[in-house]
This record gives sequence, structure tokens and C-alpha cells, in this order.
Amino acid sequence: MSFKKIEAIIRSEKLEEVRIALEAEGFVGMTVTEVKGRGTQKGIVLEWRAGEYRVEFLPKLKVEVIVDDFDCERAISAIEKSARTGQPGDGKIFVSPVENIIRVRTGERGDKAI
Amino acid sequence: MSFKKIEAIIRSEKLEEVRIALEAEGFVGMTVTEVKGRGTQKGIVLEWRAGEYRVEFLPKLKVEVIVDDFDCERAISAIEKSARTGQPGDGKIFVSPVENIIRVRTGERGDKAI
Amino acid sequence: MSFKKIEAIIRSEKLEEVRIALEAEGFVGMTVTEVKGRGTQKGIVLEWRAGEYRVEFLPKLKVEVIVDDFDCERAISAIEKSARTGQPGDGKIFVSPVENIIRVRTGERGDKAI
Amino acid sequence: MINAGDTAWVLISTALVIMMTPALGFFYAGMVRRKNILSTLMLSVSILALISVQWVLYGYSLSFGTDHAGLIGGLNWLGLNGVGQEANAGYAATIPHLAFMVFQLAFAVITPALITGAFVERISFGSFLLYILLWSTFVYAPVAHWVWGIGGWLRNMGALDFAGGTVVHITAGISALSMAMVIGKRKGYGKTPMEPSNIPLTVLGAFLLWFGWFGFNGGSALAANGLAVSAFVVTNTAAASAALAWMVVSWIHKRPSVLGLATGAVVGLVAITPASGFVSPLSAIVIGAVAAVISYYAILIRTKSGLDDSLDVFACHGMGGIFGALATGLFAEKAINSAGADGLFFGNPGLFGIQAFTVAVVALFAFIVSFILAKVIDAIFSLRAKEAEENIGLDIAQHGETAFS
Amino acid sequence: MINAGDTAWVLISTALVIMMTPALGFFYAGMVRRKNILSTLMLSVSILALISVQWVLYGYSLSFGTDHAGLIGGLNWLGLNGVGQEANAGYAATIPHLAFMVFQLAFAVITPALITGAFVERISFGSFLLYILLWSTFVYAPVAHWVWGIGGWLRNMGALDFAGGTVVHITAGISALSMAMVIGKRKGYGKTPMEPSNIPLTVLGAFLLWFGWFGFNGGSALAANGLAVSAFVVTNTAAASAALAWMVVSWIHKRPSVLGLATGAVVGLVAITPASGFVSPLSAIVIGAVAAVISYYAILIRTKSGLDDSLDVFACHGMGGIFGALATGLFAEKAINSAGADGLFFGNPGLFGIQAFTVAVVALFAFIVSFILAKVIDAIFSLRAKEAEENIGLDIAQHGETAFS
Amino acid sequence: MINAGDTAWVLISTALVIMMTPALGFFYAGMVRRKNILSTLMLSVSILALISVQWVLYGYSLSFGTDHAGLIGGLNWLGLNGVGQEANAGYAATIPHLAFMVFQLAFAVITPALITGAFVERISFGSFLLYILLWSTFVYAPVAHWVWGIGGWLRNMGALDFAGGTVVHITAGISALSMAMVIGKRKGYGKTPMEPSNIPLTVLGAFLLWFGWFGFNGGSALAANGLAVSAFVVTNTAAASAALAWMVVSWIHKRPSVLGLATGAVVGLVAITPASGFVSPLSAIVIGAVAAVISYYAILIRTKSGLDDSLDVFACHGMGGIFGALATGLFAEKAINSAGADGLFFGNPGLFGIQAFTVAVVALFAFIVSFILAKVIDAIFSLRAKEAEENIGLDIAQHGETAFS
Ligand SMILES: Nc1ncnc2c1ncn2[C@@H]1O[C@H](COP(=O)(O)OP(=O)(O)O)[C@@H](O)[C@H]1O
Ligand SMILES: Nc1ncnc2c1ncn2[C@@H]1O[C@H](COP(=O)(O)OP(=O)(O)O)[C@@H](O)[C@H]1O
Ligand SMILES: Nc1ncnc2c1ncn2[C@@H]1O[C@H](COP(=O)(O)OP(=O)(O)O)[C@@H](O)[C@H]1O
Repeated sequence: MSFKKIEAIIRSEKLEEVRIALEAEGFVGMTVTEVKGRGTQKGIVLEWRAGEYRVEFLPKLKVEVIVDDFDCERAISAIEKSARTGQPGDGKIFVSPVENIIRVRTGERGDKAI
Repeated sequence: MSFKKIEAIIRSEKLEEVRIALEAEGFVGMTVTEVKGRGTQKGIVLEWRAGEYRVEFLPKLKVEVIVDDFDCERAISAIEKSARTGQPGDGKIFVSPVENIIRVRTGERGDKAI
Repeated sequence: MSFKKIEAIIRSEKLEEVRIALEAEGFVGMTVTEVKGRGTQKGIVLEWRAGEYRVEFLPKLKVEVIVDDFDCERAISAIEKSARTGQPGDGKIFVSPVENIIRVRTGERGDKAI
Repeated sequence: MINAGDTAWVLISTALVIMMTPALGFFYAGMVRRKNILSTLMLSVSILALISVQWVLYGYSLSFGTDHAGLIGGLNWLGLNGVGQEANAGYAATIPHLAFMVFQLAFAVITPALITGAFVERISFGSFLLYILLWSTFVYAPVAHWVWGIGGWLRNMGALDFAGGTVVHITAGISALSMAMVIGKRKGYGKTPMEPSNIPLTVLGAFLLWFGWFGFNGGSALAANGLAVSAFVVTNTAAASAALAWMVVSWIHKRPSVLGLATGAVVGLVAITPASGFVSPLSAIVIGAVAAVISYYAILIRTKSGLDDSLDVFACHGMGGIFGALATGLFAEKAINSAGADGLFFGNPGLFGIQAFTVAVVALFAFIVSFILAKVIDAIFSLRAKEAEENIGLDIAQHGETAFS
Repeated sequence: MINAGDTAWVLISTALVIMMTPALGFFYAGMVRRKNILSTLMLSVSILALISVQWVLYGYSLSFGTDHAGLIGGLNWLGLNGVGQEANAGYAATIPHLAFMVFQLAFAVITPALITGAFVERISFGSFLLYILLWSTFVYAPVAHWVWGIGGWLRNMGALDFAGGTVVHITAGISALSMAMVIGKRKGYGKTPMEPSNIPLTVLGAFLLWFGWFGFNGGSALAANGLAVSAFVVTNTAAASAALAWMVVSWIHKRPSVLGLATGAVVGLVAITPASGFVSPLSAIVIGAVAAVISYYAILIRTKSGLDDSLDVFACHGMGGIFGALATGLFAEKAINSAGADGLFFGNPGLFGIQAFTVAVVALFAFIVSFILAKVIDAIFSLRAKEAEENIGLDIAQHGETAFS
Repeated sequence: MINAGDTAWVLISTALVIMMTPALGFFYAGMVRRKNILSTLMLSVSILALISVQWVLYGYSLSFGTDHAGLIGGLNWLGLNGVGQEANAGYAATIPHLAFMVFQLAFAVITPALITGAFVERISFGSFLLYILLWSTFVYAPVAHWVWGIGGWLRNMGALDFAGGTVVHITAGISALSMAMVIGKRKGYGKTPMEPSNIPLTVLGAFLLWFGWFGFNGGSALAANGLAVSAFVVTNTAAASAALAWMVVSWIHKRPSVLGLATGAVVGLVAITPASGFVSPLSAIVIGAVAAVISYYAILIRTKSGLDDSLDVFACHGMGGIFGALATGLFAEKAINSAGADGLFFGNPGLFGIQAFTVAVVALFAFIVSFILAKVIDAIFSLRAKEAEENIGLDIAQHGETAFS
């Protein structure tokens, strides 16, 4: 019994496409968080009343999907394709181990809870 | 030295009950994030000016508690019981490994930092 | 190929110092989330119209940095130093394993994607 | 004869007072939890819709129509029949009768809206609408008639209520008390904090209320004359003085908050309302400051009592209104308003007696009738939203919307 | 002779109506996605800046200057030359000519702002400013002249439009329709939900609109007299009645939302606008309620049609304005306004014919001209923001700012 | 003789100007970081409370009481003794003296509130209240007397300041400068971005200011006459023109933001203030546009200078006020206001000299006194919040509350 957490930082405007791509692959469950991030795309210049100022963090969304080990690659590639624009700031996907899953409603664990 | 991160996605209105249940078991420290999620409970229908529209994501809370390995089950069951309503949308608990903990204030690590 | 996720819960007002400290060590990429937390510092007393009330959770920021295994300690100590005030509520750092990283823009994986 | 200046002043005052009901909605909405912001707003604005129509159909007639035994107005002005563009000299000789009617409408609207603070976050919306309709008919209309209607028995007795301390704030504050008793506490009340979720909204509401109150009190002169100006001045003065006093008291306790200052301002406005056409600016400073201290401690006591009058309608409007009505009996001066009377401090203890009697009668009447209405509706339809609705929040559960996405 | 009371009333009415344009901005901004809140606000407030200057320079003259063949005003008042502190008896005998001018300015500003609801979240800001300038010149100015200008052909024919049902709401609603057709749907429209991101902002806007509308309709009497009061009263009544009706209809469908109630109120205000100087409060109840039902179903139909008139300017303002103009032909009474006419229900079918004809002519004219303007600007500059801008959101992309940090 | 129309206009104008102080609070609060929203709001609204009482007790008397040597008013109107419902013909012959008093109160309140933009996010609340009280006594009262009081030496010299360019905006802008110098930069200023956290709040504040400014300038005619209308019209025109100019300049730089447009509008309103009773609409277009360009570059320069006048009170109000006062010396026309004077462009260079002299004297006086006050308070109590309070944010640290939960 082993699962993966796929954590994708994506552009806010890509959420719908990612959701649809994941759903098409059968991944319905997911959790989304509003985050701020920086990376290659270092920040953004905004307008002050006169002149500009630089903000170091950009609004992004973090999409978390917990999947079975063997579904992992399928989910990753669904996200990759739907989130890509080719410009800096497309985001990253992090994969990490999850040891157990519990469905609160029923108390089911592991595979059955996903 | 080994720890677990217990990540529970719960109904927003259950936070207080979960907090109290965890505290009763001796788990004081925790971190809460506002998230949006979907799963079995696929979305919700809201009112537009006239007629309705469907929103794919529902507001949820993510509660994170980092615990010692051997405390893990106790914490999980405290959350499970306090977060349950029996209706779809009660949420999930994900358990994953944490390798180290550092208390920023003191620089303590591991067990002492929890 | 192995990475670490460094998850630091810090005081909101410390973000800039932490960002600068991390950048000085060469860590540009990071993701920040607004969270609410409790721990040793159990809550805070706020003013109601007359009298006070106690709130159980305090606003904090969660800073996530994914790094190469061997960079981990450097990143941790950068955060530790920059986030410390010495008062309860300075926060915690949690370290956990990350198995893979994908850069959405290019599809690069692992080391190259960080 | 219609005077354009007086008409302009009463019209703009009316617009201001009508605007106060949504402003009150914001004032209240900012103090509830995020999941109930819209439902709290909805309570106030739906009353604006409902009572605006009710008033035109029969409310005005019941309150101000031809007197029956000093107790209630007749049905002669149903549907505003006979209420036209000419003046009604009995009520206001220099403005169209319709202007007087619509000015009064604004008061009939905001009064029940004040009560909503007592039962936010748990009321069943349908029962609520019914309650408001009945309350306006069986509490507001009679009391308005007694105090303001030509032939009203309290008016004839010499009770002074320039802009609604008794008619508006006492009826609302007392009815809030009875409602809080009948509907019961919010789930988790006293155990988990019920944080105000949007204080800027509350502050916006409070200062729109302050702004609108110039129409409330100043407009009650029903003319753009010296009396209107005097009422305007003491309104601002009492609000400021109460805000300062609240700030000082909470600072002594611990820290001065903007939520406190805003609350203090509203309490000062409440307290000066009945007195605004009769007292001097220096008296207004005293009235505002004392009212603030009274309401501050009233909230502290109420909080400890365990009664969930959620937004302290009784402590703010009930106590403020009662104190203001009594203060009128102390500080009123014929030098300010020759149509008024002198109060205790100006050599006429009789007025204080009349004011105290009026307060007691109206408070008792409002309590009994509003309590019965609440109990009856609760028994038949349940006043309270279902537990699951309360858990999820009324915004989604009853209105199908969320404040912010 | 200048009358101070009338002048005070028209000035404060003007201030209220000018305030309505930012209020409309808030009303609209709360209904778009968070990434476009500021750009939506910007559309309204930049029109306030642009048309305030345009009106002074030439807009007023074109609309109200010396008539040419009933079709357009002359250039005699360019730069407000000759428009001074004395009255212009033809337009308003008791207030300074400048007061009439600036009251009209407020209408010239808000009318194009209404249209913006049709193309939020995807308009190119530069093309937008050009469109507005041309629209004000080629649609608003002529129609205002026809209906309100001395010598205007529709005015001469006896068309009644007390406060702008035809001039304001029909022109705006119809032009919104043509704009929505030309600019096309938002990306993802119909597939992904376009959630309103800040309903409190929308409610704030709606009730500031309600507040301002007292100046809009009441001020249109151009004096603080019985007619102003009558217009004021029916305005409030129709708004309330429409809000209630909307609440009931959506409750029957499913649940009453505050967003719905606010929309209903605005629709009621729209519908009463042309009729406000001619009808009784009881008629206003009917007008408001019927308008609400019409617009409610118009939104449902529009939604299904796939046309992305994003904030339903046509369904609310177009349909509301058309219905209001026709209702004026039904419910008008000389008993309310002797300078008006009786409508169908008061024995004069002729008025209804004139109103229907006016509606048809103005709707047709507005549609054709606004369609051509949109097409031409689109061909030369593109009306639409770049796809990447639309994706990121116009706040950051076009204005370099985010609503909340 | 009291005129009802004039009284109505001055009362509603007063209500509008009083509302402007909370509006200013919102304007400012939206531009600070989220942790200081409420404390920023608190600065403005606590001034409304404090100075409303101070003005009644002694501020009005000091400013407008019987003249002493052209320098200060007497104590004859302490506690508003002798300020009643009859007119004071010297100040305003057709409205109650109390109306003039309360109209002036609104100006005495908003002026110090303007300064708060200089020291948001780091001020110690207690020291702040003390500063404001002293500032109102030692800066505002004398300058108001010099320029507006009967017998005031600058008034006698022929200085023109219709609605407060000198008395309000120059004193506030210059004192902001000295305050920014004494209190020092916010921690992290120049290193980390100080993002505006709630631009919709700022836009709301800005357009409520615009709305209120009709009372500010229009009401300064102290009557509902042609002059009031003229002032009203140029107010709107200058605001619009400045907003447009700001938009164009920032577009040339990069992108037009709604924050910029709102700032531009406020600057236009500032600049037209002293001139509003003396100039034509076409002059207003020029005044607004030039003021916008000046303040735009003043902000850019200030930003580079490293001085943390956080919300650019000097660049907006100081520069806007100075330019407006000088522009009055250029554009004033006796044809607009026979009680005024002609300016340089209308053949009278003398006026420009007087205006320039007045600006210099008032700026110098305000700077010196406000600097001394700031230094003294700083030495005794520290003007600045503790470092830990500044880090956590003043909302929680000083007021025990958070804007949003
Ligand atoms: N090392 C990292 N740790 C945590 N989050 C990161 C890291 N690198 C990037 N991110 C997140 O991914 C987002 C996109 O990264 P960025 O480097 O800008 O794009 P790209 O990968 O296309 O170059 C960032 O805004 C940040 O939220
Ligand atoms: N596979 C998943 N990955 C990440 N989050 C999930 C996943 N499945 C569910 N969730 C989260 O759990 C919440 C509740 O799940 P849901 O399936 O609706 O409830 P239930 O488990 O009671 O059927 C969702 O809103 C979502 O936030
Ligand atoms: N066991 C835990 N699990 C998850 N988060 C925790 C835990 N303990 C502390 N935290 C987070 O760290 C923050 C700071 O912890 P706290 O104990 O108050 O400070 P300190 O470590 O300085 O004593 C908390 O607000 C909470 O967000």
C-alpha cells in the first residue's frame, strides 16, 4: 500500500484546464490552495500611484492530488500538458510519498479511501 | 527519529471540534490552511442573479499536525471522530513521512522540537 | 536523485528577511502560503466592542522550499537565523522527502528541474 | 404653503435615512463570521424592500392616519389614498404630505432592521420575514402613533421624542432582547470565538450611519430652519463625544479599537436622537459620553450573562434609547426649541417624570408583544435555521451564495 | 428667478447622480472574477473623467444647444460659452443654467458606464475609451436631444421620459447588446463558472445606486416641489417592489439571494425612471414587480442563448427601460403631473402609441449606430484584449495592479 | 434673514464634508499593508471624534471669534456660547450661525486627518492624538483666522481662498513633510515593497471624497446660489481633467492604473479648492490637468528622495494646494464672482503677488510650528510605535484587532 502526493504549483488561470485534464484521466479528487511563489520568474512590476514598484511574489495555485503509486505518471503528465504555456512561471510539480489515506466519512483506509 | 505529517482536509465548520479533540489528546500544535477541494462531493450549485451555476470546488480547511510516529494513530482517530458527519465531503486524512523538525526559536531538533 | 521539502512556519513579518537570507544562499525558488497556526504560543486576545475575546489561531506564513538533499542544511540554517526572534511563536521547520520534481515549462525532471 | 428649501431638506434627509438601512446591514455584516456576511446583509436590505411596500399599503395609515382613541391610526390613508403633493398642516405645514410620509417610511424601515442584530447567523429567513411584517404592524405602528401621531396618547401627555429614541431605539432594543431569549444562542456560542470577519465593512457601515443620522435628526425638524441646524450640531457632537468616551474606557481596560470607537459613535447617535431637538451642544457632550459608558458596561454584563443578543442591540440601542429619552427629561431647554419643554436641569422635574413613564410603557408594550410574536412564529414555523444550515453558514445554506470567491 | 431651495435640491441631486457612476463600478466589479475587479471599476470611473470633460467642451451643446431640424443641438454652447449663473427659462426657470447643465452631465456620464457590463473582463482599454467617446457623441447626444432638447422631434411628438428610461436605459441596454455581439464571449464562457468574486461590493454598489436614484428621478423635477416628492416616492416604491418580486421568483425557483434582491432593486429603479414623474405609488408597485419578473426571465433566456452580455445590461437596463417607457404609456396620470399626459389605463391610448414608437425608434437607432461603432473600432484597433491579457486578468495585464495583496 | 434653501444646502454640504473624513480614512487605509488597515482608518476617524469636540469647546472661537490684532480669534464663543440659531451676518447672512460653525467644523476635522498619510504604519497612537490636538490649536486655528476670520490679516490683505487651498491643503501638506522628517521611514522602507493591500477600498474612499467635495467647494458659497453652482461645476471639471491627465501621464510611462486615476482625481480636487469660487470651467480643465502633472512628478521625486511621506501628502495636498492657490492668482475672474478679484490672466498681476505671499507665509508658519510640535512630542513620548509593534502591525499591536478574519 503506497501512494504519492503530487503537488503542482501552476498559474492561477490554468486551474480549469488542469482540473479538466485530471478529470479526463479519472482523477476527480483534488485540493487547491492559493499561494504566492517565485522562481525563474522572479517577480512582477506593478503600478504605484506614480511610477512602479516590484513585487517579489506572484499569485499561483497549488494543486494537490493524492494518487496510487502506479497512477502517478498519468496524473503528472495530465497536469504537465494542461498547465504548460512555455513561458517562465509555468510552475513545478513535486512528488512525495504518502503512507496512508483515511476517508473521514467511513473510516476506510488505504486504497479504498482514495 | 521519525515523524509523521497528518494532513486532514475537513469541513470548515468542523475546525473547532477537531481542535478540541486534538487538544484533548495532547496535540496542541497545528497549522490550518484555507483550501478548496473536490472529491466524491463534486461541487455545489449557487445562485446567479437569475438561475444557478455550478462551482467545482468547495471551501475546506486543511489541518496539518506533525506528530511522533507512535502518536500518529491517536491523532488520526481524534480527527476522524471529530470531523465526521457521515455525509459526502467529510474529507480525507493523508499521512506522510517527516524526517526532521526544527524549532526556530531555539534551534532544537527532532523530538525536542515537536 | 533525492530532494527535500523544507516547510517552515514563520511569523508573517519575517517573510522578507527569510526570502533575502534564502536568496543569499542561492535559493530563489519558493512558495508561500498564508496559514493560521497554534503551538506553544496558544492564541491571542483581541478586542471585542467592549471587553476581549481569545482567538485560538494566529496568522502565520508557511514557506516551502524544495532543495537538493545536500543543500538542505544550508537552507534550514538560513531560515532558522532569519526567522528567529527568540519569542514563542517563531515557528517550526519540517523536513520531508521529495521523490521527484518536474518543471512544467520544459518537462525536465529531477535535478534539472529544481 | 410648500417651501422649496424645506422640501429639499426633507427629501435629502429622507434619502439619507433610507440609505442608513443598507448601511446598518454593512455595520452588522462585518461583525459576523464570514459564512454569514451575506445573510446578515440580506436581513437589513430585505426589510427595506418589504416595509417600503407595507408602509405605502397600510403602515403609514395605521401609524399616522386619523386617530382612534389615542391608540392607533385609521385606515383612511390606505394605499396612500389622499396623501398627496399638498401639505398636511398637522404634521408639516411647508412640505408636501408625501414628503412627510416618505420621511416616516425611512424610520419604519430602519427600526425593525436594528433588531436583526439579535438573531444573526441562525435565523430562518422565511420566519424572519413574517416576524418583521407582524412586528411592524403590531409594535411599530401603535408606538409610532402613540408618540408621534396626532391624537396619540403619549404625545398628548407631553412626551418628547424628537427623532425616535422611544419609537425607534427602545422598541428595537427591547424586541431584540425578547428575540434573543426566544431564539437562543448560536451553536458554539461561549465556547468558540465568534470573530468579526470584516471590520472595514463595519466601519464603513458605522460612518455611513453617522452621515445618514444628520438626516435622521436634522430632518426631524421637517424644515431647513434653526432647529434643524441645532439638531444637526448636537448629533455630531454627541456622536463624537461618545466615540471618544468609548475609546477612553476601552483604553483604560486595555486598548482602543476602531470597532469600539465605531460602536461608541453609534451609541452616541442613538442617545442623542430623542433629545436632538431640545438640547445644547454642551449637553450633547455629556449625553454622548455617559451613554457610551453605560452601553460599554451593558455589553460586558450581557456577555457574561450568556444571553446571545449577538450584536448587542439591547445594550446599544435599548440602553442608549432609554438613557436618551431620560436625558431629554433632564437636559431639554425651551431656549433651544420653544415648542419643547424644559427638563429637570432647567427647572422642570415634570418632564422627567413623563419621559420615564413613556419609557416604561413603551418598553413593556414592546417586550410583551414582540415576545408573543416570536413565540408564536417559533411554535408554528421555527424561528431557527436547521442545525446543518447554521453549521455550513446561512449564506450558502439559505441564500446559495458566498461573499467572496 | 433663481430659487435657493430648487437650486439646493438640483445640486444635491447632481452630486448623487455623479456618485452613481462609481457606485455602478462597484456594483459591476463585485460580479466579475477577482482578477478583473479593478479593470471593471476602471471602466466606470474613467468614463466619469472622460465624459465630464467632453460634456463641458461640446457634449452639452450638442445635446441641448439650439435645435437643428429636431435632430441635434447646435454648437452655440461649446466650452459652456453662454451657460452661466442665470436661469435658462426653457429648461429650468428657477435654477442657474449651469445647474441644469451639470445635472445633465451626470446622466451623460452614467449612461455609457452602464454599457460596460456587457464587455467586462476582455475589453482592450484603449479601444474602450475611443468607443465611449464616439458613442457619447453619436448615440447619446442625438437621442438626448430628440427626447429632452428644446425642439427635439420626439419631445415635440409628446414622448414622455421623465428621467431617462429611453435616453439612458434603452440606449445603454441596446448598445450593450450590439457590443456583446461584436466582442464575443469571454474565454471559457459557458464551460467554466464565472463566479462573482465580491458580492458585498456589489450590494454596496446597488444600494448606493438606490440612494443616488433619488437624485436621478427626484432631481428630474428640476425643483424641490410636489412633483419631485412624488417622483422620489415612486422611485423608492418601485425599487422595493421589484426587489421583493425578484426575491419571490428566485425563491420559487430555489433560493432568494442577496445578489438577486440587489439586481431586482436596480431593475425596479430602471423601470420606474421614465415613469417617475407621472405615476402613483400603487402603479409603481405594479411597474416594479412586473419589471422584475420580465428581467428575471430575460436573464435566464440570455444565459441559455450563449450571448455573453456578461452583466446582463440588456436584460436589466434594456428590458427594464423598454418596459418602463411602455408602462409610462399605461400608468401616467395628469393628476400626478399636469404637464404630463394620461396613459392608456387613464383613458388615453394615444400616449401608449407614442411611447411604443419612441422605444422602437431609439432602440433601432442605438443598435445600428453602436453596432457600426463597435465594428469599425474592432476592425482598426481590436476591441478585445490579447488572449494572454485575458488569461492573466486585465487588472495586472492592462493596469498593473491587483485588487488585494 | 434665514433662508431655508441656503440652510438646506449648507447643512447637506456639511454632512458631505464630515463624511469625507472617514472617506479619507478608507482612501488611505487601502494603500497600506493589510496589518495596518484598521490603524490607518483609526487615525482619521479618531480625529473626527476628537476635533468635533475640540471645535465646540474652543476651536471655533479661536478661529472665528472676535479678532485680536489680525492674528487669532478671541475666546468669546467658548463652548459655542452666543453661537445660535440666528444668522451671524459677518460670516453668512442667510443661514443660522450654528450652520456656519458646523460647516467650518468639518474643515477643521478633515485638515489634520490629511496629515496622517505621512506617518501611517508606524505612529504611536497616544502621541498621535496629542499631536493632533496641539496642531489644531497652534497651526489650524491661527491660519484659519488669518485667511477666513473677520479681521484676519491675510484676508484683509486680499488673499483669496475660496474653500481651503491654503487653510486646508497647504497647512496639511507642509505639516506632513515635517512629520515625515521627524518620525522617519517605516522599517524596511525602500528595501521591501510596501504594497497597497486593498485598492477597492482606496477607490471607494476617493470617489466618496469626490462626492463630498461638492459640499466642500459648493457649500463654501454659504448659499444655494449661482456661485455655489459655479463652484460645483468647476470642482467636477477639475477632478475629471486631473484624473484624465494622470491617466495619460502614467500611460506614457507605462500603464494607466485605477489607483493612479483616483489619485489624480483627488489632486484635481485639491488644486481647484482655493480657486473654485473664482474661475470658469475651461480654466478648471487647465488647473486640474497641470496639477496632476505636477503632483505626478512630485511623487516620483519624493520616492527617489528616500523621504517616507508614506501616502504622499506633501506631493498631493501640499503641491496641489500651492499650485491651486497660485492658479487662483492667475485664473480668477470677477465675471464669475464679483466679490473676488481678477487674476493675472485677467489683467491684475497684483492678485498673483498676494497669493504667492500668502502661500509662502502659511507654508513657513505651518512648517515651523508643526516641526516644533513633532520634535517636542517625539522627545517626550516618542512619536513612533515600538519596533515590535511596527513588525506585527499596528492593528493587532495597538488596537487589538485584525481587519479580516
Ligand atoms: N525550489 C522551489 N521550491 C518551492 N517552490 C518552488 C521552487 N521553485 C519554484 N517554485 C514554485 O514554482 C513556481 C513557478 O516557478 P518558476 O521557476 O517561476 O517557473 P519555471 O519553472 O517555469 O521557470 C514559483 O512561483 C514557485 O511557487
Ligand atoms: N485524491 C485526492 N487528492 C487530494 N485531495 C483530495 C482527494 N480526494 C479528496 N480530496 C479532498 O478531500 C475533500 C473531501 O473529499 P470528498 O471525496 O468530497 O469527501 P468524502 O471523502 O467524504 O467522499 C475534497 O474536497 C478534497 O479537498
Ligand atoms: N505539531 C505541529 N504540527 C503542525 N504545525 C505546528 C506544530 N507545532 C507548531 N506548529 C506551527 O508552528 C507555529 C509556531 O509554533 P509555536 O509552538 O507557537 O512556536 P515555538 O515553536 O516558537 O514555540 C504554530 O503557529 C503552528 O502553525
